[in-house]
Amino acid sequence: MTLLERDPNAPAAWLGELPLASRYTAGLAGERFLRAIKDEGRIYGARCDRCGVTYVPAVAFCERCLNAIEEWMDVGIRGEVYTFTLLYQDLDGNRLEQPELVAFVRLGDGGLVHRLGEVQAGEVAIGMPVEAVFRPAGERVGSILDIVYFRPSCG
Amino acid sequence: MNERVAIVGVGWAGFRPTTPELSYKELMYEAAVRAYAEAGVDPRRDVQSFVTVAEDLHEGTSIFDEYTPDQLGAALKPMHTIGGDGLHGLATAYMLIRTGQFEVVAVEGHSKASNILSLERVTAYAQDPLLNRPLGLNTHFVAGLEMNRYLYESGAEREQCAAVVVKNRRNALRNPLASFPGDLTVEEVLASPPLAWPLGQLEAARPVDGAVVMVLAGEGAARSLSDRPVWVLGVGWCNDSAALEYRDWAQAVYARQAARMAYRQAGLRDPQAQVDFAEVDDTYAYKELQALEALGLCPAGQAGELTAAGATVPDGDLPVNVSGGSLGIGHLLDATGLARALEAVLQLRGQAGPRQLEDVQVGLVQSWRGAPTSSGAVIVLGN
Amino acid sequence: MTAKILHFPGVSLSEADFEQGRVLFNQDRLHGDFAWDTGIAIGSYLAALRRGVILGARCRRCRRVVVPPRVVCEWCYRPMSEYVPLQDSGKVNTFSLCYVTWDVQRISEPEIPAVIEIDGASPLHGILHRLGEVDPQQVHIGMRVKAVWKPPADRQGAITDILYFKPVVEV
Amino acid sequence: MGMRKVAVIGAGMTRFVRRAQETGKELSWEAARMALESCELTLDDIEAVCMGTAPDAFDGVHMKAEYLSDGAGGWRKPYMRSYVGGGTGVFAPIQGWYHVASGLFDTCLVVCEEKMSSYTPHAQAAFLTIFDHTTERPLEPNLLWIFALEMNRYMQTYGISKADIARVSVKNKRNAADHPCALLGERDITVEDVLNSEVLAWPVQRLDVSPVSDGAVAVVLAAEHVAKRNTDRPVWIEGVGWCLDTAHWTNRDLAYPRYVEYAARMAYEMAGIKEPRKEIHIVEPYDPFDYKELHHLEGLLLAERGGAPQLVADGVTERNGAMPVCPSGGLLGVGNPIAAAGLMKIAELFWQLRGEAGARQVPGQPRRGLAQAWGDLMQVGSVVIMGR
Repeated sequence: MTLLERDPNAPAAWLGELPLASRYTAGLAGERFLRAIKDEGRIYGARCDRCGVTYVPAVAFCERCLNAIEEWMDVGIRGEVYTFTLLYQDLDGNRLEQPELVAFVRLGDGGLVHRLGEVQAGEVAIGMPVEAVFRPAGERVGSILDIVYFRPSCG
Repeated sequence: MNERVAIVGVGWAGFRPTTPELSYKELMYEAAVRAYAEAGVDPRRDVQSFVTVAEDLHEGTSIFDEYTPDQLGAALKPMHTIGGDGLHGLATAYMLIRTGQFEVVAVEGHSKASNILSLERVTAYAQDPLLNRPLGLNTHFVAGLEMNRYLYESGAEREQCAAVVVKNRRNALRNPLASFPGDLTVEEVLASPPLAWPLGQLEAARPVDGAVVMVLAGEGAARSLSDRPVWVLGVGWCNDSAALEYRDWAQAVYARQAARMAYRQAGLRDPQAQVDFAEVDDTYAYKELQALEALGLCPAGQAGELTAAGATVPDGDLPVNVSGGSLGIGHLLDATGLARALEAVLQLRGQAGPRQLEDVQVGLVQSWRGAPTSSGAVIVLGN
Repeated sequence: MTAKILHFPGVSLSEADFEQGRVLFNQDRLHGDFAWDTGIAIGSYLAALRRGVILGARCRRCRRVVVPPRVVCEWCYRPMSEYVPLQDSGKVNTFSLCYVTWDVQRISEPEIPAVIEIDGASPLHGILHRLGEVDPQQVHIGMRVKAVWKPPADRQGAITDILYFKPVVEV
Repeated sequence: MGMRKVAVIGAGMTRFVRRAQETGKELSWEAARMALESCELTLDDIEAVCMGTAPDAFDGVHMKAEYLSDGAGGWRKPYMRSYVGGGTGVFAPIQGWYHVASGLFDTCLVVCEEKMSSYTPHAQAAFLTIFDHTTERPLEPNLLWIFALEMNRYMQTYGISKADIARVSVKNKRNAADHPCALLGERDITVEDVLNSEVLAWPVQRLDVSPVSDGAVAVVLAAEHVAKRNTDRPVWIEGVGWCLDTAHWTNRDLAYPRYVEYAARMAYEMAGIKEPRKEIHIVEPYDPFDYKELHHLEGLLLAERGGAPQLVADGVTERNGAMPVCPSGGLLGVGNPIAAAGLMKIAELFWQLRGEAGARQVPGQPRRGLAQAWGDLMQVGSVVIMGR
């Protein structure tokens, strides 16, 4: 479609990058939510009474009505496997020798995406009760990784 | 105000795993020249507004909209970019024309996926930076979680998802724009290595390069520009919860809501009976089943069985992804919805060659923004 | 309404809040690696740079020579007619004396970015580059400059095959 | 049938700060909620949501509009993001306008957010990636380069001095002292302060530049019948215009923003404005750098080419002058969280035209205002005209 032609000596591609280095604040709700994990080993939810939804992780606002949420509650560290997967690829698209067992654990009307541990993939089922395993208190930094994984709980 | 809007020209370029001979601008140009020639318009004179759909991190350029105008003939004209799928772009053109301020609008979408060396890392940067990204997981995990819950709630089976792959890649055999045609069996698909169990490697669409341009016009202009305008009967788009933690894992709520909006405009009360064919999201095989249910094209929980029984093959009751879909054509990133709409336009005009469906009047097109999002768009097209 | 609103939201943090651990945060990096296809026009531009030539293109309809080359004219939308090798000299259209690098480091000797109208291209048609071998205080709009190239063996087919443009000493 | 009329009926904004604790979602929510409360609507009353936010690099999230959607009120609603670089903040309400003017929706919430502080070590470095990846980025350009190059060309072409330009910065930073959300309001700043500030990229000095900021702004748009039911004082969107010039910015004259003129002409025509200098009573042009305000007044046909500095020198553009320009304090004073800064100008016109701008109120009951933003590689003009 063009009148111009490509120079046969043209370099095929120009290599470069889009460099991004980011620092994310935990935010109004995240600050409190992650501090509770770090300092208390507790998982907090927040309830919008108008919409009747208990958000876990706790949030500053209700996405359904945009009202501010003031009512925070400890939802415990036990939930159930709502769905799970066995992931065979890493972030570069390479095949993982050891697949990762990842679940969405239901807590309140929300939950947490996290790894499962102390369990074989074949033993996991939707609905299975699990509990959060925390890092030792002194090693926690206020991150979602302060929870090492969820493991089967006896109920 | 223009009540009715039609697609009066379509053009494409690429549709291959790599397109090393063309820069992204030249790929866009090739698609645009085809579309303008087909519509019989000079973009400098006749096209009054332009829309591109693009995401910065797919381009490797911040505020990528900078680089959109020249190759589309849009310099010094009203042009803007939508951070969305090609169907969001079509919906935008539809709105622009309906205001009455514009008669002719062009929409462009493209993929240079082959130029993104770290596509999986880029995609992972769409995960929540505090809650999800620290886990360091390839974003396919979202599809694995979704598929597992979808199978659990709907009763669909892995074999039925594999049947989607078999169908779409067979359909691709009759589409020269498809990069991944194939004649596979359900057993072969099921035997492919797992990607995010229960999701298998062959159940995930692979990215390709390509560009699509469409020219839309209000009713008056459409009738003078085209003998076969394809009418936009309805558009809809929707976001479910942004957070993985609060969304519906089993159902494509965004597709259901978007379809309701589009059906209302199109006056479709019984889409199952009124839609002749559909081009829907099959980024992952299970998504096609999930979409058919969300779109009301089959009763909840029955998409799998119907697919396995052949209801969605080209000569079935409701042909789905006759083009080959993303599994057969390849996934065109932000241009994916436009690629599906392209098939619908060709089918409605009777220009789909060896895969032409008989007597089709209404086509449905639906698209998803991809993992980890829960958003998408729907457009209903008709003769 | 602003007159009635007493409290506006927005919590302002200081750098010390981060350094001293008063707020929680997460850091991340993206290595977005790309291999952008150079294609017809820019591929040919880069190949020409390797040969020590600045390449332009002509639009016959608009009677215009542009740089860098492109396959279509953005004003008349006709395909560009032909490539045109340009001079490696030109004049400064505009310039700056910049004391800050791209990653916001302060420097004492300024970088001198300039738009240089290339000889052989149409008026006002130039490229972005840097000036060198010049007293910053002597740089002015309209100044004649010429490209200083890397040695042929070091050229890669890149805009940086030109090290910078330097003033042409008028004789 | 004529075009559907669209009004602004509510507005809200966060403070513009250097580093916000809120996440981008939370900033969006704060602004959106305030906008809804200002017109006593709930999210249930909103039929569609538009998001304006500029490069993903700032917030550090790919497809960032998807991420921000819940904060903006997009939950299970038609929600779409547009961008035209720095022009986004005035484009997003245009996007909202066509949502409503199309007849598809009667109400639309428009939210603009930017959290620039997420980019480390400094948000300015993100601008490297707005340049062409092959022909320009290898030269390691920064954002200051293009502003400095354009400013120098503008000064040279019309013989404008640095002092002429510095007056804009002084005016806007003083105006911003009356804005409760401002980051850099300074009542006592002088032209000498600007001229003596650190040279960044000559001719650009520290106080010629607006500050990198975090913030969000939201407005509520409504169709005529909804607007009239909701309020006695809707502010109508009378005209919109936008224009994108060629990406080949080194192939055109940088002394004059033709793309702004084209966008303005589109908006004037729609608004039926024949003599903009008489018919526009308040102007909120884009002022990320002080010379840009002058440049834009000329492109908007509100000053002769090269003539804007004289208007400033004569006091015409003061808050109590004949044509107040940036009574809000602009980006130079209030702050520049890119997209949010543009929508701040729309919010300012809304408050000014309703007589609700408090200490910033322009005297004389202004009837009509114009907001404009600019962006990309000195390439985009977006214009909205609003009137009572």
